[in-house]
Amino acid sequence: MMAEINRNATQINATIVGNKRVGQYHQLIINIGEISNVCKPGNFVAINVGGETSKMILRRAFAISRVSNNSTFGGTMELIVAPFGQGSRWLCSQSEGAVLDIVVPLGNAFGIPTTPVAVLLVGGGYGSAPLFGLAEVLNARGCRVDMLLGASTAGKIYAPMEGKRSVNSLRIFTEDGSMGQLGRVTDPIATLIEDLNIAVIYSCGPMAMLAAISEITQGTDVVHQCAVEESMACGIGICMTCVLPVADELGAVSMLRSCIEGPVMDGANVLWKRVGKVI
Amino acid sequence: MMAEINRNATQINATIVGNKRVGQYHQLIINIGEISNVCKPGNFVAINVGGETSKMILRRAFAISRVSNNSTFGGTMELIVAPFGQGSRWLCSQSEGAVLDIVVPLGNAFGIPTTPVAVLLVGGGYGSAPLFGLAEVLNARGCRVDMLLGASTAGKIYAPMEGKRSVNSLRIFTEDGSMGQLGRVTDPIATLIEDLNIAVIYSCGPMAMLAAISEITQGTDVVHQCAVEESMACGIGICMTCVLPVADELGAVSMLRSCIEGPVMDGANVLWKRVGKVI
Amino acid sequence: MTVLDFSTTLGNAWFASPVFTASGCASSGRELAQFFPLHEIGAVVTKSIMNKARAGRAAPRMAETASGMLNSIGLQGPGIDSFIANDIPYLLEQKARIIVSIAGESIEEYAVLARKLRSVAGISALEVNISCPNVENRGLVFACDLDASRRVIDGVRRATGGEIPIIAKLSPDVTDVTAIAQGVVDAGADALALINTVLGMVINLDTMRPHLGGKTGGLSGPAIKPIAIRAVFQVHEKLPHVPILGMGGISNGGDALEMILAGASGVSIGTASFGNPTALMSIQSELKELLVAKGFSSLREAVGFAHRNQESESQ
Amino acid sequence: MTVLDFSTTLGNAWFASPVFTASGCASSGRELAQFFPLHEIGAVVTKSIMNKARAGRAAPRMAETASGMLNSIGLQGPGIDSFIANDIPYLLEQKARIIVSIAGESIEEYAVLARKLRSVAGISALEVNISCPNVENRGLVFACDLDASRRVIDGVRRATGGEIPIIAKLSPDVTDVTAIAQGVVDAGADALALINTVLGMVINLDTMRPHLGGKTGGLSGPAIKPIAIRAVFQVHEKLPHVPILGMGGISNGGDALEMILAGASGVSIGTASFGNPTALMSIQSELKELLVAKGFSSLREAVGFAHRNQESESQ
Ligand SMILES: Cc1cc2nc3c(=O)[nH]c(=O)nc-3n(C[C@H](O)[C@H](O)[C@H](O)COP(=O)(O)OP(=O)(O)OC[C@H]3O[C@@H](n4cnc5c(N)ncnc54)[C@H](O)[C@@H]3O)c2cc1C
Ligand SMILES: Cc1cc2nc3c(=O)[nH]c(=O)nc-3n(C[C@H](O)[C@H](O)[C@H](O)COP(=O)(O)OP(=O)(O)OC[C@H]3O[C@@H](n4cnc5c(N)ncnc54)[C@H](O)[C@@H]3O)c2cc1C
Ligand SMILES: Cc1cc2nc3c(=O)[nH]c(=O)nc-3n(C[C@H](O)[C@H](O)[C@H](O)COP(=O)(O)O)c2cc1C
Ligand SMILES: Cc1cc2nc3c(=O)[nH]c(=O)nc-3n(C[C@H](O)[C@H](O)[C@H](O)COP(=O)(O)O)c2cc1C
Ligand code: FES
Ligand code: FES
Repeated sequence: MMAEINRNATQINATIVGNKRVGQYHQLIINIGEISNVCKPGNFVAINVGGETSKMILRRAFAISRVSNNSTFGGTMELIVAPFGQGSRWLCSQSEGAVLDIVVPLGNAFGIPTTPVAVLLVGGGYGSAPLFGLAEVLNARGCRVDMLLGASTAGKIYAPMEGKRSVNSLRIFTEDGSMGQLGRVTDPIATLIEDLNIAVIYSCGPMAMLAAISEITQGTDVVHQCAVEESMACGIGICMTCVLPVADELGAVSMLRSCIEGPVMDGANVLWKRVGKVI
Repeated sequence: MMAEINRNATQINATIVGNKRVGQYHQLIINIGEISNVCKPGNFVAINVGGETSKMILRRAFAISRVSNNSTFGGTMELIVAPFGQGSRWLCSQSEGAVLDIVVPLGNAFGIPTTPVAVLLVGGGYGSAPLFGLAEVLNARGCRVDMLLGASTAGKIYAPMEGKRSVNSLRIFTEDGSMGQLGRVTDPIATLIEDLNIAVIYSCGPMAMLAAISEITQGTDVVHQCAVEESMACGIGICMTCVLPVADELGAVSMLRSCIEGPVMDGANVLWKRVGKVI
Repeated sequence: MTVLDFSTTLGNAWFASPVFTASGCASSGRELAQFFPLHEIGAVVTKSIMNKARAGRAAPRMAETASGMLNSIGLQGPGIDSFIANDIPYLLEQKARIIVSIAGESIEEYAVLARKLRSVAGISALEVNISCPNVENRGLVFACDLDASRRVIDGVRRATGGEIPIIAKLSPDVTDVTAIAQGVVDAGADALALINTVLGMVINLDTMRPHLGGKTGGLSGPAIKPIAIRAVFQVHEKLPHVPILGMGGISNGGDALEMILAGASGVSIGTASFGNPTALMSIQSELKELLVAKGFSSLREAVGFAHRNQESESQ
Repeated sequence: MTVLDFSTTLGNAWFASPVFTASGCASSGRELAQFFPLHEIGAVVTKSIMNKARAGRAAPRMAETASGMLNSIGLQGPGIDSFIANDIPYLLEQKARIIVSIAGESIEEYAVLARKLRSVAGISALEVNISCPNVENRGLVFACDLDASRRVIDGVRRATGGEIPIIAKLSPDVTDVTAIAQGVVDAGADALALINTVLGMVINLDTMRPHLGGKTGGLSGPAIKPIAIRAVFQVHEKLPHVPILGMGGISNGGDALEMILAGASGVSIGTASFGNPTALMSIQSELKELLVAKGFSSLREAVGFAHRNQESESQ
C-alpha cells in the first residue's frame, strides 16, 4: 500500500477554461488533459494561490466535483469554490485563460459497493460538490441513490440541474428556510435509513455534520464514508498537520493523515470527540 | 520649512489609463485628477505593489516623468518603469483599468533658474524620464536646454519624440554603440560646459553617473542638481533608510533623507565617496 | 449600539486610544502630520534619542524580505538637546500625546537622558530602548543581558524619581524573554514594550556579501508577527498585572486585536506605516469595530482575553 | 563550459549534491518519491524519530502566517524500531542517501537511539534534533541550555563511537547561537544544522484563543530566512571549519546560494516542499546554474564566500 502514496499525483500548469458564479460559490472548470482519467470521486486537488509574489506559501485543497474526459478542451475537472478567505477569493477572481499550478489527483476515493445497494448521499454547503460525480458512478453500479443537501441559506446550496439526473430523490434543507425545508440536513437521516434500507451513507461537509452522521450510524450496520476537511499544509503526506484520531479494528488509536489516508474515512472509526485534543 | 514636509502628498486610489511598452520600459499613464496641478519636475510617486496578498510590504518609488492637466481623463501623470524586479514587473503587468494605491507627489523638485541661462540635462537609462517635463519648464523660462542621454544599450534609451521638441539638441550614447554614439554619457560634458557656457546641469540616473558629473563640475561654477535614487522604505521621511552623506555650507556632514530632502540634491554637497560608508 | 471605552493606561499614563506609533517608524511625528492629525492617535512614540547627535550606519540601510524588511539605521538622530528644543514643542503644538524613546551606550547615558527629560512638560511616558550595544561591556546588547537590563531601568528610575511611567522595550533575541521582563519590572519598569526587531541578515547575490552597510539588521513587519504574539502571550502569562505595549507586524485591525487578546494594553505600529502612511488611522478604526463586533464594551476587557478564554474551550 | 563540482561533505560523509530535505518536511521519503527519484537529491533527512511511538499534539497543528507557517506536530512518529524495520529499507531500496534525525526527552533517550542506529547499514549521518523539551529539567528545551545541549551530543558521540558523523541541530531561540554551537562542537558534533523553527503563536480571532492545539508552534518558511542567514553567518564566522547544514525559508536557488555564501556547506528544504512538491529538484538545478553563472568551479568555493569577500569590497 505504502508504495502507492500519491500514485498518479502530478504537478502541472493547468488553464482555467471556465469561471462562473453559482449562488455564493464559483464553479471553476480547469483543463487537466489526460489526468482526468485517473481522478476518482473523493480525490482532491491542491492549488497554488496568489501568484509569484504571494505571501500565501501553502496550497489550498479543493474537492474535485466532477471530471469530464471528452470535453471540447480535452479532460477537465470542475471545482466548487467558496470565496471564503484570501486564497479562495484570489482563486475565484482568476479569469478564463489564467494558468494555475496544481497537484492532482490527491487523496483516496470513496469506496464503491460491489453490489447494488441503497445509498444516501449527504452534503453540507460546497460539500455537495463531489457527491454528484459520485452519484453517477453509484448509479452506473445500479445503486439506488438518494441525496440530502443542507446549508445555512439558499445561496450556499450547490445543486446543479444535471446533477439531479443521477439521483433518485434530492431534498434540500436550509437553516433559515430560504430554500427547501427549514432545518438541518441530518434531521431526516435516521428515518431514511429505515425507510430506504440504506447500506452506505456518503457524506461531505463541515466536520460537525460528519460527526452528527457518525452518531446516527453508530451501532447500526450502515457504513459511513465521509470526506473530512482538516487544514492541510502539504496535501501529500509530508507534514503531519492534517491528522485525525482514528481507531483501527483492534481499537488502537492513531493520528492518521487526512490527505493520504483520507479525505475519505470510515466515519465509525474517527474519534470525533477527540478531534482537536491530544490522544 | 519643517512644517512643509510632505506638503501636498496624498494617498489615493488611482486608475491606470495607459500601459505601453517603449523599448525595454513601460510607459504608464495614471489618472491622478487635480493632484497633477501640484506635481513638479523632480517629484516622485510611491506605489503599493503586488495587491492584497503580496509579500512585498514596501512601496516602490518612481519619478514622475510628466503630468498632463487637461487630458481626456482629467489630470494624469506618466511614469517610465523598468521591469527590473518583482515589484516593477508586477506594476508593468497591470492593465488599463487597474487601480493602484499611490502616494503622490513626494520629494522636492528641481530648482528652476530665475534668469534664462544655458542648462544641460543628463539622463541615464529611465533617468531621462523626468528630464523631458523639466525641459518644458526650463524652455518656458527661456533657458537654452541641451540634453545627453545614455544607457548600456539602445532598448534602455528613453527618448520620446514629443520630448525632443523642448530641447535644443539631444545626443545619445550607448555603451554597446547600438544607438547614437558609442561611449558614456559623461564623456562630452566637460567640453559642452565650455562650449555652451552651461550654468546648471540637471541629472538623473545611476548613482555612479551622478558622482561622475559631480567630479566634472567640482571646482567650477556650474551648479549640479541631481536626482538621487537610494533605496527607500517609506518615501515620506519616517524611516531614515534613504540617507546620503551631505555637507552643509560649513562643511558639516549629515545623513540627509533623500525622500524629503531629495531626491533632488546639490551634487557638490553630496559626499559621493562616502555613500555606503559610516560617516 | 454599545459605547466602547477605547482608552488604555500604561502605568499612570492614560491614553484615549491604544494605537501608537512605534519608535523609529514615525521619526518625530512631523512627517506623518500631512496624513492625519497627530492628536487622533493614542500617542506618538518618538525615534530613540541619544545624548549626542549621531549619524548612524552606512547605507544601504534596508532590505525588503518576504513579508518583512531589515533595517540598520544605527540610531541616527539630532541628540537630546536639539530634540527637546525642536521636536517636543512641535508635538505639543499638535496636541499629540508624547512617549519619548531613549537609547544609550552606557548605563549612565540612559540616566542622563532621563534626567534631562524629567523636567520637560508634556511627556506621557519614557520608552527605554535597551536593544543597544553596551560599549562598556564588549558591545553586548543591554536587552540580551539580564543584569545590564535591570541596571539601565534602575538608573532611569532613579533619574526620573518615579514621576513619568517607564516602559522598558525588550528584544525577542533572547532565550527567555519572560526572565528579562521580570528583571526590568523588579528594577522599576511600569510597563513593557515588546518586541523590538529580530536580528537578521540578507546576502546580496550581486555583490555576494551582506547587503546592509551594518551587515546585520533588524527584521520587522508581518513576518515577525507570530514571534511578537508569542512573546506578548508569554510575558502576560507570567506578569499579568504589568501593562504591555505590543508591536511587531501589526498592519490591520485584526492584527491589533490579536495582540491585545494575547495580553497587550496598547499597540505600536511600525513598518506598516512605511507601506501605508494612514495605517494608524485604519488600524484604529478597524480595531474599534472589531471590539464592538466581538461584544466587548471596553478595550480593557479584551486585554489578555486569550488567556482567560482557555478554560472555557468547549471541545 | 565549466564542469561544476557540486558535491559536499559533512564530517566524513560525502554527498553528490548539497540539497537535502529538512527533517519533518519529507516524512520518511516515500511520499515524495512520486514527484522525483529520491536518489537524485543530496540526502533524505528523515522526520525526527523517538524511541517509542508517539501520537503528537492535538489539532489544529498548523496556521499559515505571512510568508510562513506555524506548526505544532509534537514529533508524531512510529518509534525507532518500526522506523528501522520499515523506513530505512525503503530508502535504501530507492538508493537514497539517508540522514536520520533523532529526538529524545532525556539525554539517555538520545543515546539509546544512537546505539540502535549505530549498527544499521546505509546511514550517512545522524542529525540530532535538540529542540525538544527535556522532561528531566522542567521541560526546558535542550537546545536552549548550553550544558544540556553538550551532554546530549556527548552521549550520542559515545554511543556511536565516532562511526557516523553527528550533526547537531540548533534552535534560533537563544541569546547567542554561537555559544551553543561552540558547546556542541566541543562535545563532539561533526557538523551543525541550523536553524530549527522559531517559536511563535497565532491567536484565532473567531475563538479568541491560541489557534494551535499546542498553543505555541514553530515558525518556518520565507518569513524566517533572514534569521536563518544571520545565524549561519554568525556561526560560520566563529567556527569556520565546522560544516553547516543551513535551512530556514529556502525556496529557490537564489535562497540556497545566499545560505551557502553565508557559510552553509549544504541546505535543507522544509516548508518549500509543502507549497511545491518538486521544490528540491528546482532548487537543485537553479543552484547549479547560479554557481556556474557566478564563476564558481565548485560548491566548496562558494561556502562562506560572503565572509571572504568582505575586505575586497571596492566602495
Ligand atoms: C480535502 C479538502 C477539500 C476541500 N474542498 C473544498 C471545496 O470543494 N470547496 C471549497 O470552497 N473549499 C474546499 N476546501 C477548503 C478550502 O481548502 C478552503 O476554503 C480554503 O483553503 C480557504 O482558504 P482561504 O485562503 O480562502 O482562507 P484562509 O482563512 O485565508 O486560509 C488560511 C489557512 O487556513 C486553511 N483553511 C481555511 N479554511 C479551511 C477549511 N475549511 N478547510 C481546510 N483548511 C482551511 C487554508 O488552507 C490556509 O492554509 C477543502 C479543504 C480540504 C482540506
Ligand atoms: C526617487 C526614486 C525614483 C525612481 N524612479 C524610477 C523610475 O522612474 N523608473 C523606474 O523604473 N524605477 C525608478 N526607481 C527605482 C524603482 O523604485 C525600482 O526599480 C524598483 O523599486 C525596483 O523594485 P522591484 O520590486 O522591481 O525590485 P526588487 O529588487 O524586488 O526590489 C527590492 C527592494 O529594493 C528596492 N530597490 C530595488 N532597486 C532599486 C533602485 N534602483 N532604487 C531604489 N530602490 C530600489 C525596492 O524599492 C525594494 O524595496 C526610482 C527609485 C527612487 C528611490
Ligand atoms: C526603520 C526602523 C527603525 C527603528 N528604530 C527604532 C528605534 O529607534 N528605537 C526602537 O526602540 N525601536 C526601533 N525600531 C523597532 C520598532 O519600533 C518596532 O519595535 C519593530 O519594528 C516591530 O514593529 P513593526 O513590525 O510594526 O515594525 C525600528 C524599526 C524600524 C523598521
Ligand atoms: C511541519 C514541520 C515539521 C517539522 N518537524 C521537524 C522535526 O521533526 N525535526 C526537526 O529537527 N525539525 C523539524 N522541523 C523543522 C525543519 O526541519 C526546519 O528546520 C525548519 O522548518 C526551517 O526550514 P524551512 O523554513 O525550510 O521549513 C519541522 C518543520 C515543519 C514545518
Ligand atoms: S497535509 Fe501534510 S501530511 Fe497531510
Ligand atoms: S524613505 Fe523613509 S526616510 Fe526616506
